[in-house]
This record gives sequence, structure tokens and C-alpha cells, in this order.
Amino acid sequence: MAEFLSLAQAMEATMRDGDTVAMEGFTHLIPHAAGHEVVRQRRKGLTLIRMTPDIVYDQLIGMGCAEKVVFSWGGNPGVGSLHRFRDAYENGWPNKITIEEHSHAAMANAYEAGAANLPCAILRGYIGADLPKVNPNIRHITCPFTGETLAAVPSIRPDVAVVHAQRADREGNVLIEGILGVQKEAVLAAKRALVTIEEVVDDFGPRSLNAVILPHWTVTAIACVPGGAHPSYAQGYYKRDNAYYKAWDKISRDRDGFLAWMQANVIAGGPQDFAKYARRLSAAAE
Amino acid sequence: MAEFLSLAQAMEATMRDGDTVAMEGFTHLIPHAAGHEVVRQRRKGLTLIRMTPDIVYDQLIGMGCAEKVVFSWGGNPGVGSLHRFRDAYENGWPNKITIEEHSHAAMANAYEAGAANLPCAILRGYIGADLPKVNPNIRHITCPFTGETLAAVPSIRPDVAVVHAQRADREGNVLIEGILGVQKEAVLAAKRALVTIEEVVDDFGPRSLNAVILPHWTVTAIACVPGGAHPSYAQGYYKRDNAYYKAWDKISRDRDGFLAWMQANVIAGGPQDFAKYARRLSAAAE
Amino acid sequence: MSDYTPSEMMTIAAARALRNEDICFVGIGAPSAACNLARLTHAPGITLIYESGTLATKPRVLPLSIGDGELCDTALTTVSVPEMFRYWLQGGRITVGFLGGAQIDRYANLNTTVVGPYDKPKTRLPGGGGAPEIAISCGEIFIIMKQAPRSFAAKLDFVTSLGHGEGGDHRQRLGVKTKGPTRLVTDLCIFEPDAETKEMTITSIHPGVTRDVIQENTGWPVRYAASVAETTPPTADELAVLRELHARTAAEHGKAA
Amino acid sequence: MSDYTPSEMMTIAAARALRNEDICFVGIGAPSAACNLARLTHAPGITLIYESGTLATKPRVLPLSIGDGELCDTALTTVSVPEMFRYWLQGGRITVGFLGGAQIDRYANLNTTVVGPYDKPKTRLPGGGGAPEIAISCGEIFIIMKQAPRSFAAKLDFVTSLGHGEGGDHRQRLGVKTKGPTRLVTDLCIFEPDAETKEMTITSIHPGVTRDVIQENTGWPVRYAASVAETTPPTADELAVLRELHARTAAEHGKAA
Repeated sequence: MAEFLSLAQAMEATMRDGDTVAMEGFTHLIPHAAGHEVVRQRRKGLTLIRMTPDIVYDQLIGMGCAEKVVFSWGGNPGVGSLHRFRDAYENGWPNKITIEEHSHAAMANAYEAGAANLPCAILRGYIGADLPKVNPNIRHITCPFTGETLAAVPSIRPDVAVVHAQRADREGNVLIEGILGVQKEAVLAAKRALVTIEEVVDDFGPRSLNAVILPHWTVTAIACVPGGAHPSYAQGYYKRDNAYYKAWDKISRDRDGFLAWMQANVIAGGPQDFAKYARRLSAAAE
Repeated sequence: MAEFLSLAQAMEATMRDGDTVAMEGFTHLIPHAAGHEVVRQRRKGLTLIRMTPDIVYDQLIGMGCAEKVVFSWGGNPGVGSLHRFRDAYENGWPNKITIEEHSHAAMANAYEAGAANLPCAILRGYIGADLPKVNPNIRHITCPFTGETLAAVPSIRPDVAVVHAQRADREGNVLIEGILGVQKEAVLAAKRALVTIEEVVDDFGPRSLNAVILPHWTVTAIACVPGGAHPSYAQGYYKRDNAYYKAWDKISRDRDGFLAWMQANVIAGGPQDFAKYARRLSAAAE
Repeated sequence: MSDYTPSEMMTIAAARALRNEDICFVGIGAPSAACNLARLTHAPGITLIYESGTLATKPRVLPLSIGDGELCDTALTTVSVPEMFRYWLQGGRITVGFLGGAQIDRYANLNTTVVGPYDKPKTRLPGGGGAPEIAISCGEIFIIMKQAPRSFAAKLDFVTSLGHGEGGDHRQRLGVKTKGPTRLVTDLCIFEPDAETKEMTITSIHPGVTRDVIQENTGWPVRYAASVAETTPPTADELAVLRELHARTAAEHGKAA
Repeated sequence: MSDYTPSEMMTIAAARALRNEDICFVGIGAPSAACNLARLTHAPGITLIYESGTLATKPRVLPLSIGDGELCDTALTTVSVPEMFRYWLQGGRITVGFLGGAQIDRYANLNTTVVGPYDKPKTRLPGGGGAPEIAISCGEIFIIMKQAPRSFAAKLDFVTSLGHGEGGDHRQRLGVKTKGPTRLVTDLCIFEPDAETKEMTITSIHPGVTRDVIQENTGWPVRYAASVAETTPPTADELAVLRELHARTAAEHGKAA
């Protein structure tokens, strides 16, 4: 049953050191404010799962929160590498991390299977590709009807899912619209779910009969953090901050520069900072 | 690429004798007008697939169109038995039919797997139940990660899916809303798809960003048949004709009475009849 | 309040077992009446889900079918049927599933498939529908059925959905982690599974019902719990709300559900 | 029309291969420019799908990311990412998938994973993303990549996605029924697979490009088809539409994509 909490309280209530964590978002609705809270609360030893780890995971990795990353495409979209991810993986700074690498199709299916409470997902995948040679979590089953060999991957069952959404009503039901990614699946696959939102509304009012809504009893904690997806975006609220993604390349190249930036912008900051980032981009969103 | 045709032409273009056919609808949006067209065109030897075969399949079976029914719950909802289905299965009138019986979960998963172009679906199902003893299409696989035994069923891949929907735009994209059932999956799992609709609109106008829409290139033929779901209903257009469902029990009990009714109401009728049935119920739908 | 029918007593006794926090998978007929009665009385926060995909629906009147427009109109949202069975039922999100059946045995296994041999049935019933997976995926199962000697059968012709199997730890041995049938409410009494044997055992008898009548309507020698209560009769409020619900339903549909 | 860049020639040559009836799975960057150019010129009916779930999208400007709001705003509808990969990609609904990569070999296998050993990479690349299943599930694959000796490699360090494998009938032997890479468009020329060996073979050379330059930028001894055409240079219309698209994109994003 969803509880409305401050972001700090919501994080304390849902995420522990050593947890397997899925902070999802597919370009849209990436939970950046929640990521910063993880840094401020100095969580350690996390296994970070995400199809498309980008800046928010680069920040967590660089700050030493992670010990493993499960992913299918890791980069700063349209810009280049994730320097902190690479530095940790290749050089062990600030700590060594391991990786488990899949394809998008496999991870999307693995989240779907997690939401469906299955132990594994099956797909027609990875044929002729090298990933099964390096990832022991890609196995195969035989269709008992046709004899076809299909790829199988373990379902994703995170300890915590963290997602950002547009709105919650007073009961704590959460509405998501636009590019949905795998957020609904991540929440339903997880033991606990933290949702940050743009705003609380009395009720959702007139809407599609088939609106994408997470009922309040699927969510552990909700924190209202306007702008909480920045530099990602929230459809109907504000646009993607492309300049930030480009700037990150420079900020993150250098360990000291990275640490200084994190100190100034994350450790010394708070969720209230996100509203002003988003405000700058909201006029353009109309 | 969807073609707009008369119902008769659309049926000629999509369904052949001996086809495997899924005419789906979960209480809502059952394609009754299309079922009547199958009777008028005297299709034979069909394998009829549906989670919840009800009146429309009772009519097809009684008129000798079917040789097999694949289903998970067969009855006249809230009323009782399907007398024509039972007479065919138990007494071979007008011809012997065979059955393949599943659970709802298995069929829903089998449609889903068909839409996903997989040869089979896996589910945690049928445990402790007798259906696997009588249905050789319920088999098992072992999860390659946990060792858990899971049920497997073949995916459903019909030759033709027939569904009813609210609206199409001029390009032939089809919008469905309300109780969705397995119609989207049935269309995507099928080789050919016939969609009857309540109305054609210039475009769908403002709508949910995540509206349930079948793109025109997933549909073979569209026939505009207002009221075409009657005695089922179309959300936003007209209500379910509960009296018809109750009346069917009496009409269908007796072979001669059934044949006389079909002659008068189906053979001698046409898709244009459905608009007036629906009109009677549409005031109440507001 | 003595003027009520056995059917009303059954619905009200079933409704009382539901909790405000329950996420309930509702079947048509008596389960639907019981669940909505609970929602309109002591459990206003209960979440009702119908297999047609309607999540958290609050129908003003009882639906006649599992997919009435009323269920969709008053739902939080409506999902596809594959999603309903995958994410919500198999997903383990349902606390209570409500089942009925044509036949039940002493371990609350249910038959809604055939009377007689499967291939040459004496009576062909509608089939399992959602029941086989409702029976294993919901946290627990409540069953609501009128008692009669043929429907409360010593042996089922066909097991459509698992109850406690052959009793004892049979569910666990099959790898099933949910509780199974924890309550069977009839028009005569309430059964609950014995802690050890899992045989459905009478824990409460509805007012005015005798043990002889119960035995006459049960196809096996019934067992009673060590202490057997008398079911609290319907309160004036329970009866009023249930009757208003039926009256609204009749006015809407032209005939009581 | 002689005043155009090799990159413009590449995009335009790729766009021309797309048909009005195609259902196209579009990647960011050059594929996105080519697909939208096709839509704005000879293939107005083409259906563009991005893996973020946007079906039949018609962006006014090129997206910077695979999930820009513009893609969703102008789409017929947007589905979840699991649905995109299950029903639409694996579902066999896509006629053409557009890929690029860091490295390609003569059989159009692609590497976007690592340079050097997987466990101790010289360069760690972003990874496969959608490519492993795009490569096997789409009806055919178009590849768009600038040529350079290191990226057109004699041997890949890692096969991220299957092209024609080891050539010949290797795809069929792996049970794959789709065509695989049928066209590789570079800034210098166009390759198509040899009918027998499936080695990517040059069928058209862009105007002004010499065979020496092509070989200098290819890590294996290139082969030419029996008849090699000269690529038709960009038309005035193609160039104008492409440049307007980039100008609109620059105005929207502050910088050309």
C-alpha cells in the first residue's frame, strides 16, 4: 500500500545496502532525483539492473554504490561512453564492478517474466551472436511441441524498483503515459517499489479506459519530486535537457572533476533542486 | 494493408473451408455479425478457437460449420449450457465435433505467445488439475535456471482472426477500448485478420498516447457493421442485450426451432440488420 | 433479524470473511454479490478484480457477465486478458480468489468440467475457465456453493481445480506455495480445512440449520471442528445493503441477478 | 548537383532503398535520417518504428535519442518496450531493420560490444541493445556505416549480431528464416551479398570515389559484383529535403543531429 513520503524517507524505506535495484526509464522518465538520493544515503554493494544504463548509473557507479551492473546497452545516448562505468569496469575505480550483459529483447522479456512471476523468459534470440559464450545466464530450452531451440534468461526480480511517473492520485495509484519503457514490469517484478512523481492530483479525472496505471497496492512509497526525471523528461511537463547529456561527457571524464561536481550538485543538493531544472525546460514542452 | 470491404467481401477475402479461426471477444465486442456471415457463406470444417465460446459459436456449430472447438469455458454466460455445442459433441448433430480444452490462463498465454511468434507459451498452471491427463497439448518444460517444472501449451496461430472494434480511421488503423480481451493478440497471432467496426472516422483525434490501436498493416479486411457485436456490446455505442442471451436458451434447445430461427434471422438476414438491434440498446448506453 | 433466505445468509457469511486490504479475484454470481457486499459494508477499501481485465472496479449494480460495461466504466483501469492472467493472477498480486463449482469434494477440489467420463460425459459442464490457475495462484481461496448431496460429492469425476488434493501436505508436495481453500461458505454452514488433514471441517452452522440437514446434503460423512459456532445471523444493515444492491441490479437489468 | 558531402550521399543512398510499404525498425543517427528522408520523399506511406515503443511515428525533426517526446507525440500509438520486442519485432511484423555498428566484417556480422577480449577489453563499446534480435527477426537488414580500415575489419573481436555468419547458407543452418543484411550503404559505395557466398560485394560506387579509396578503407580484399553501377548522385530534391530536415532539427535542438 503506497505511502506518501519525502524522497529521503522513501529511499530509507525501500533500499538497503546490497540490494538488487532496477532504476528504469527508457530515455523518458528516468528517476534521476532518486538516483541522487541513493548517492546521498551512500548505499553500497548494489546490483544495478537497467536496459539502458546512462548518466544516473554512471553517477552511482562513480560514487561507489555499485558492485554489479546488468544491462543491454550502456552509453550516454548520442554522446558517447559512460566514463565512470568504464573506469570502474576497466580500472576498478572507485571499486571493481562486474557486468552481466544481455540484449534488449532478453531484458525486456526478463522484466516481463518477472512481472508474471515466472522463473525465466523464453525468446527467439541471440542466434549466431557471441553473448551466450560469455554470459552463463543465457541458456536454452527446447519447445516440447516443435522441437525448436529457444533462448532462455532468468526473469528479473529486483529487491527494489525505482521509477518516475507523471501523477499519483490521493490513494497512491500511479499513472504513466507516453514512452512506457519497462517501468510497469519493473515495479510488478520487484519486491518493493519507490515511485517519484511530478504531482499529486485529487483524482485522475477523465482518461482512457485502458490508461497505464499502477494500483496503490503495487507501490511501496511515493515521493512527489517535481522535475525528478531531469535531465531526462516527463511527457506533458518538461523536455529532455540535451545540453546536460552533452556536458556530462566532460564532467565525467576526470575522477576529480566528477567528484567535485557530485559534491556540489548532489551531496550538497536535494530533491528540491529538480523543480528549477525542469522549470527551465517546461515552457518549451508546451 | 487493411482493405475496406462489405462484410460479405471481407469474409470471402479472409476465411476458407477448413481454416483455423479465432472469433474473439471477452463478453465485450463479440463479432456476431461476422459469425452470421460465416453461416450465410456456408463455411465448413472450421476449427473454432475461443476462450469463451458462447452464442456465436453455438450458431456456427449448429449450422455445421465446425469440426473442432478449442476453448477454456463454453457456456451461455449467466444462463446455462450451449445446447448446439453439446448436441454436436454428445450426439454428433449436425456433425461430430472434437474438442481441445484448456484453462483461461493457458489460452490467454497461448494467444500472447502467438502474437509474439513463439511456438509455445509457458505458465505456472494446471498443477493438480486433470486437464493435462486428457489434453496431449498440455506438456511441460523445466526452467533451466531453477529446475521448476512449468506447463507449456502450443501457441495459437489461427489462419484467420475475426474481431469487432469501435472505430477505424481512413487509413484502416483500428482502435479498441474498454474490455480488450485477447483481440489484439488474436489479430497479431493470425495469418489474416477481419475486423468489423462500429464506424469509420477521418482520424482518431485526441487520444491517450498509449491507446490500443491495431495499425492498418496488421489487418487484412475491415467491414463497417454498426451494431455488429449485438447481442454483445460495444463500449460507448450500445449495451449488452441480456434478454437475447436468455432467449437463446429456448431457441437453441430444439433442433428444428434452432434451424427455423437461423433461417429467419441469419440466412434471410444481412449485416444491415445489426444497426437496428443496436439502436434499441444505444439510448441506455449513454 | 430473522427474515432472510439461506442464500442471503450464504452471501453475507462469505462477505464477512473479506478484509479491507484484500485484493480479490471475483467470479460472477454469488462471489460477485459477496465481494460487493463487503465493499459496501465493512471493507470499503477492498480491491475487486474481474478476469475480464477490470482492475479495482466499483460497480453500482451487480454485473450479469464477467465483462459488463459497468465493470469497465467504474474500474481504475482495464488491462488485456493476457496481462490479467500473467501479471495479476500468476504475478501473485491477488490475496483472495473466489470460486464456485458444480461439484466439490471433502478436500475442496472442484469440478466444473464433466459429470461422467471425460470422453463420454453424462453432463458436459462449461469447463474450468480461470479456475485451475486461480486455485493455485491466489493467496487463499474462498468457495461459495449451495449444498446438495450430488454437488458435495464423495469422489469427483474430474478435478478441474486443485483444492487440498488428497489432503495433508499435498499442495506443498505439488510445489504450490499458496494456502488453497481456507473457507467454504454454503447455505447451511461454514467449512474450514483441518490444520493437519486439510479435510473441510464445519466450524460454524447457520442459525436454524441442523446437523442432520447438513449430512443429508453432503456426499461424505461430514466432520465438525472441536468447537462449532453458530453463524451470526445477518444484521439489519447487511441485509439492507444486500437487498438494495439486488434491487438496483434488478432495476438496471430488468431482473434480479 | 555536385555539392554534397559523402555523408549526405550515404544517407540518400540508404533512403532510396526503402519502399513505401516498408515497416521499418529505426535506429538513432544515420538510420533515422535515412528513414525520415524516405518518408519525406518517395515513401510517404512508410511506417517507422523506434524501439522505445513508438509505432508509426512521423517526427517533424530528427530525434536525438531513441525515446524523444517528439517520437511519441507524432506516433499512431506507443506501446511498452516488452510489447515492442515481443509482438512487433519477434512477432515478425518488421520488414526492414536498420543497423550500424563499430565494426563489420565481410559477411556483415556486426560488433558493438568490445574491441579486444571480452573480459579485458581494449575498448568497451555500449553493447548490443536491440541488435542481436533485430538482426534475426526483421525481414531484411540494411546497414549504414562510414568506411574505415579499422571498422571494416577482417575479423571481428566479438559478434554482437548475426549477419551472414560464415557465409553461404549459415543463417539457414542456424534456423534463421529471414534474409539478413541485403544492403550495406557507406559513404563510398553500396555492398550487397553475393547470391552464393553471401560475402558483401560492391554493386555501386558513389560518384567520384575510386576503387583504391574503397580498398584503403576496408580491412579485407574487397570484391566487386559482375556489374558495378555508379550511384546516382543526390537529386536537388533529395538534398533539399535532407538539408531542411537537418535545419529543422538544428533549430529545435540547438545543434544538428
